[in-house]
Amino acid sequence: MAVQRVLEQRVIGPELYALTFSAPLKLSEGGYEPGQFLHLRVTDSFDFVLRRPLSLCQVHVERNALTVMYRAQGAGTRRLARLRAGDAIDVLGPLGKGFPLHAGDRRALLIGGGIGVPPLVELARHLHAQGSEVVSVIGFQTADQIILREELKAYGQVHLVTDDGTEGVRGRVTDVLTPEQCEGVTRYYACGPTPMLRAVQTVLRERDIPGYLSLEERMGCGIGICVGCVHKVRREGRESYVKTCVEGPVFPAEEVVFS
Amino acid sequence: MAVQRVLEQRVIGPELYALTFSAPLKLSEGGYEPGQFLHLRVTDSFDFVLRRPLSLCQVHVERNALTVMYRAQGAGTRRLARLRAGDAIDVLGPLGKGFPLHAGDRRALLIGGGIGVPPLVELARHLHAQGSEVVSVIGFQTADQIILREELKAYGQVHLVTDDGTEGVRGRVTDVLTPEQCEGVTRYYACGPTPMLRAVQTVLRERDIPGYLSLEERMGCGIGICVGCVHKVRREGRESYVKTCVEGPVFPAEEVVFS
Amino acid sequence: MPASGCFSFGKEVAAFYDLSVLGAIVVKATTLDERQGNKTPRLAETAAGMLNAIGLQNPGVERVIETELPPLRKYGIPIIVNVAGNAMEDYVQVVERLNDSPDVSAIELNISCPNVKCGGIQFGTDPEMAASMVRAVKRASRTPVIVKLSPNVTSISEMALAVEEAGADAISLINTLIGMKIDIARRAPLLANGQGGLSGPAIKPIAVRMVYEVTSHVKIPVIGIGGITTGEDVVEFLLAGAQAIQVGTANFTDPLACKRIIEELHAYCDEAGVKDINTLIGAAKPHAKGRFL
Amino acid sequence: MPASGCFSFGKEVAAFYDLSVLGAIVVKATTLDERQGNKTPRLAETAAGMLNAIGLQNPGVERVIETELPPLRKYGIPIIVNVAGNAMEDYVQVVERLNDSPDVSAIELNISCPNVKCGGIQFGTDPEMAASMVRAVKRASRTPVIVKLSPNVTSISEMALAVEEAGADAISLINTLIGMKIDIARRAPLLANGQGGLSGPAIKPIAVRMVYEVTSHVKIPVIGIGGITTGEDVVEFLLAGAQAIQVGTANFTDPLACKRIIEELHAYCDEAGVKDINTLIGAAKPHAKGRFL
Ligand SMILES: Cc1cc2nc3c(=O)[nH]c(=O)nc-3n(C[C@H](O)[C@H](O)[C@H](O)COP(=O)(O)OP(=O)(O)OC[C@H]3O[C@@H](n4cnc5c(N)ncnc54)[C@H](O)[C@@H]3O)c2cc1C
Ligand SMILES: Cc1cc2nc3c(=O)[nH]c(=O)nc-3n(C[C@H](O)[C@H](O)[C@H](O)COP(=O)(O)OP(=O)(O)OC[C@H]3O[C@@H](n4cnc5c(N)ncnc54)[C@H](O)[C@@H]3O)c2cc1C
Ligand SMILES: Cc1cc2nc3c(=O)[nH]c(=O)nc-3n(C[C@H](O)[C@H](O)[C@H](O)COP(=O)(O)O)c2cc1C
Ligand SMILES: Cc1cc2nc3c(=O)[nH]c(=O)nc-3n(C[C@H](O)[C@H](O)[C@H](O)COP(=O)(O)O)c2cc1C
Ligand code: FES
Ligand code: FES
Repeated sequence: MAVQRVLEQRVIGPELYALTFSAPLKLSEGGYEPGQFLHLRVTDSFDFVLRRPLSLCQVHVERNALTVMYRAQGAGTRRLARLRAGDAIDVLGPLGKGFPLHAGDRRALLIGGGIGVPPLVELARHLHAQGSEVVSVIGFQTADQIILREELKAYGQVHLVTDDGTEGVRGRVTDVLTPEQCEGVTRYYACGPTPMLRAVQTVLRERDIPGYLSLEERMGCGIGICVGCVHKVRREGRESYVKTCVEGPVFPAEEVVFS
Repeated sequence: MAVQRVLEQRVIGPELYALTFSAPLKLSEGGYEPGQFLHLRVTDSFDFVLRRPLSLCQVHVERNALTVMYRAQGAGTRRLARLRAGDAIDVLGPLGKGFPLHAGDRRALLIGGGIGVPPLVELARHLHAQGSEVVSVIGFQTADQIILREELKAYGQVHLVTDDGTEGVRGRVTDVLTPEQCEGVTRYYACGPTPMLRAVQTVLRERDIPGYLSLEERMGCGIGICVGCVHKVRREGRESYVKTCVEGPVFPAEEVVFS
Repeated sequence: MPASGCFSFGKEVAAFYDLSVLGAIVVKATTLDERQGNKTPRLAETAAGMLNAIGLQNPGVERVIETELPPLRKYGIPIIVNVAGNAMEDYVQVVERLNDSPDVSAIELNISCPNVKCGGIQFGTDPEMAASMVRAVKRASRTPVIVKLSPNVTSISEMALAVEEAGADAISLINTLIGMKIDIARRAPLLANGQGGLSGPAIKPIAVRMVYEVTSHVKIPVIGIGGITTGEDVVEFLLAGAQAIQVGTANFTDPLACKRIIEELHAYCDEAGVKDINTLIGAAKPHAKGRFL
Repeated sequence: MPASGCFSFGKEVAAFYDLSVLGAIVVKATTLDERQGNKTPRLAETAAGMLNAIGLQNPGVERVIETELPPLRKYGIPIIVNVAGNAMEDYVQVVERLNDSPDVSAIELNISCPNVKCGGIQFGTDPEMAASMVRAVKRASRTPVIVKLSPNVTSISEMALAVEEAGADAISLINTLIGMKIDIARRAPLLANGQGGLSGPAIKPIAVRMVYEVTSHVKIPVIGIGGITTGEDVVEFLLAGAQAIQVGTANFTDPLACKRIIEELHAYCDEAGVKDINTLIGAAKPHAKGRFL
């Protein structure tokens, strides 16, 4: 953890931003996983007593910098959107457990919804590097919300879905997860709004494909001390609340209980 | 009242700043008095629910701009010190009653202590303009705190006092207010810390010179609705608390009751 | 959209905008005789809030009726007079005097001011004393009586039920919480009075909770107060069950606050497709029945 | 310089700094059996504060003793276990179990948690019930008993006097204030639990006032808690009469908070020429006598 420098803030869509800052750790030495998150202090004001969790989206080893992409939806992210190159930003992380890689995977299916797409980019890069085929299914409300399509295309096929059909297939990401499409998929990775995750879990359980879900819970500390960010999981037949900030945000799909 | 632009922020001493911003009113049309104050919102954050009152120090009619000078002593003024040219600043005012001018005054004595000196500059300019002789007595803790000496010299004689004698006379401003020095003074105007005002009031009452004191009370609204900023005055033999933000901050010295 | 006791007697704010946009005006606490109030400092800033210990400085009911209220007539909005005192008779006498004023639309009984030494606050923390006060004032008053409760109690519902039972026409929630700030340089409480009343955004969650709780127990209307700064804050109080709101501290930060908040509220309703603002009242309750004023 | 119940069981923060710099560690509320806690969302941000409704999620006293406490030994600092429950017997049983642990230096009796449905809070708002609880726990406990009081009461002094009289060794002040935030998009309380506990800088003035008030009435030591974020905040609580302090919410904003606050406190003392920090305790009182622990 340390105070970092903002290197760039870019508008990437309506209320959508890409923020790049110096990394809190030496990236050349690794130490991060795709799917982990950064816990950003919005300002040093008491207006924001809680940090904001944002997924690690891109890693720039040569510049020792990280990029997060986010939607300015509430007061904190709107304030983050005011940051400019040269400003200071207090960054904690990368934190939590990211997406585990399985060396033998032939074909990995990446499923992202809206602002859940960012963590998939770094994951796709890693999967591609280990020789897995990468297929991405990404869904957005409408065409102008589309982000990271080209970045994901660099690592494999991309299926685009929009709620209103303004671009790509009209509908939900699960509409694309047909048996044919899932043919040969050895594992899936999903990140997006809870209703999407729930639907994906159901559909791909039917197809008998193992996978991982990245959950989004309101976080306090981000390091496991406030017990605010829990989600229900089932392990060895027993349901319990576990902290998504330290045991997640990524969980094996079969563990995750949606109530 | 309106959101103004910062034109310049200058360091003028240790923790001392001069902040210049566009004026909330058309200065060419007048509408301000020396000794009035501006009520500045520090930021739009809830960290500073209360505005900060700072005296009008310099008026730049040609640029339609105002300058205040202040010491960054607490959280709010320290935050103000971070403002840079181009930043927005919410300014209310000029507010309150300033120093009344008396056309016939031959010789006016201006007495300022520390960060109480700023309002005297604009006053000196007005007095000078109406043909009154201006003599200033300004006191500071130590030499590096001295501000506005040259500015006041432009309008008349300046007596400098420092607590520690590092420059000018060693001692308090009242040490300079000898009968000889006060010879021919028709009126005095004082602004500074409360102990100074009290001492000045006592000494110059003895010398039978009428004058005005600019009081410093903690302010809430600055416009007369919170009743937080009161000071005790005696009028027609009756003591009562009056609002310094609307009836002051400048009061006739003989009215002011220090308890 | 009523404004609150942080408005003095209105004339200062009238320099900033036309007060007729307001739903009502609640003037500063009025006592029988003139009050000088507490020594200074009377104000302190805190995180997202402020402390005040004004001590009910006011010119006394006589002068309020004669000189402060009449200029407010021209705005054509209800005038609510906040009434304070020490003993029960003080309150009753003030209320009786106010009966003679044609300008008074309602009384707001301030039994919750934490800044006066003798009296006041006891009535605000003891349900039985509060009830007997309300009964006495109700008997005396020509106009409706709104009772302003103190949040410095173990059970706000108990207080609310007591004053409802005693005949209160409405309840205002909340007055300030008792707080203190210490000046570490002087090693003494910053306020001359020692403690003071905490207001501002910091207390909003407490106020919302109390409004939600009280409106689940009483049938009379509740006026929400505490830290309201934006139109969305108003929506939050309405959803919690308030039928009207008052704005205090925000007027100090921004003299235009009430006007701006009303505009923001209208903008919110337009955007969210709320045609009748009354449909928001209590809508955050599990079984929102949509009560109307 | 004790840290507070917002530290879980310490191991997470130990990744950030060596816990031996702390004056003590207060672990998260422990109940007899494992608790799952409330549904999510459990947290909400408010102006200069936050609301929480964790609902005492913890692995139960057995597992706390076996697996959570022993790793803390190596820091050589006192371990204070925060104890919660529903009925009085729950508390007593937990305390009895803790007697067997060599790691426990003191018990902090949490009779003030606003986030558990049945029980807990009654003990925190009724002086007589609080006193009987303290007596029962004192009889059962091998180690000193600190009683943590709720600020959601009409008279905090009355509560403090009741628990002192009943044998409490110290008092912690304050737990959270009950608050609520409404999600205006969903038109429902934001927290799954409805209401939650308000903490953070917003409540500091209330906490300072209660510490000042209680330390003027009781003789046992008082531990100050509420919104402490900087070394100067600690000084404020000490001047108000606290003999020690705990840091809660600030640990969430900044995992290094406790360490930084201790450093800031030392820096303050150096700068202000304070040789013995005990001379600060209660020094803001009119007749500061300089009481010492
Ligand atoms: C592990 C993780 C990774 C995330 N990655 C991204 C990302 O890469 N890009 C992105 O745009 N968003 C991401 N989010 C969601 C993002 O954290 C929220 O949008 C953001 O915190 C909202 O803050 P705000 O100031 O805009 O909203 P406010 O309403 O002001 O926030 C108030 C509080 O609620 C919390 N909160 C509000 N909405 C959410 C939400 N949807 N999820 C979690 N907490 C919330 C805030 O963190 C804050 O504590 C992620 C969330 C988690 C848990
Ligand atoms: C009419 C008037 C004119 C002033 N003109 C000047 C000026 O030209 N230059 C200058 O440097 N200072 C001036 N002051 C004092 C200045 O207002 C305070 O130094 C400033 O408000 C302190 O704010 P802070 O954020 O540094 O301190 P904080 O301690 O953070 O302030 C907390 C609260 O206390 C108030 N406060 C603290 N100290 C003072 C004080 N000494 N006087 C009044 N309120 C205080 C603040 O306004 C704020 O409400 C003037 C004060 C008044 C009343
Ligand atoms: C400076 C000041 C003066 C107040 N005077 C009164 C008063 O005279 N009568 C009263 O009932 N409440 C008074 N209050 C309380 C407010 O009306 C209101 O209940 C409280 O401040 C909470 O609202 P807010 O957070 O919007 O300020 C006063 C509050 C402040 C800050
Ligand atoms: C997330 C969270 C969990 C808490 N859990 C406990 C607890 O288990 N036991 C307890 O006595 N107090 C608990 N508290 C209260 C704190 O210990 C503390 O009294 C309160 O938060 C005020 O301090 P602060 O403003 O520094 O946070 C909790 C507070 C928070 C915010
Ligand atoms: S965010 Fe605090 S425990 Fe996970
Ligand atoms: S500052 Fe509010 S009345 Fe003067």
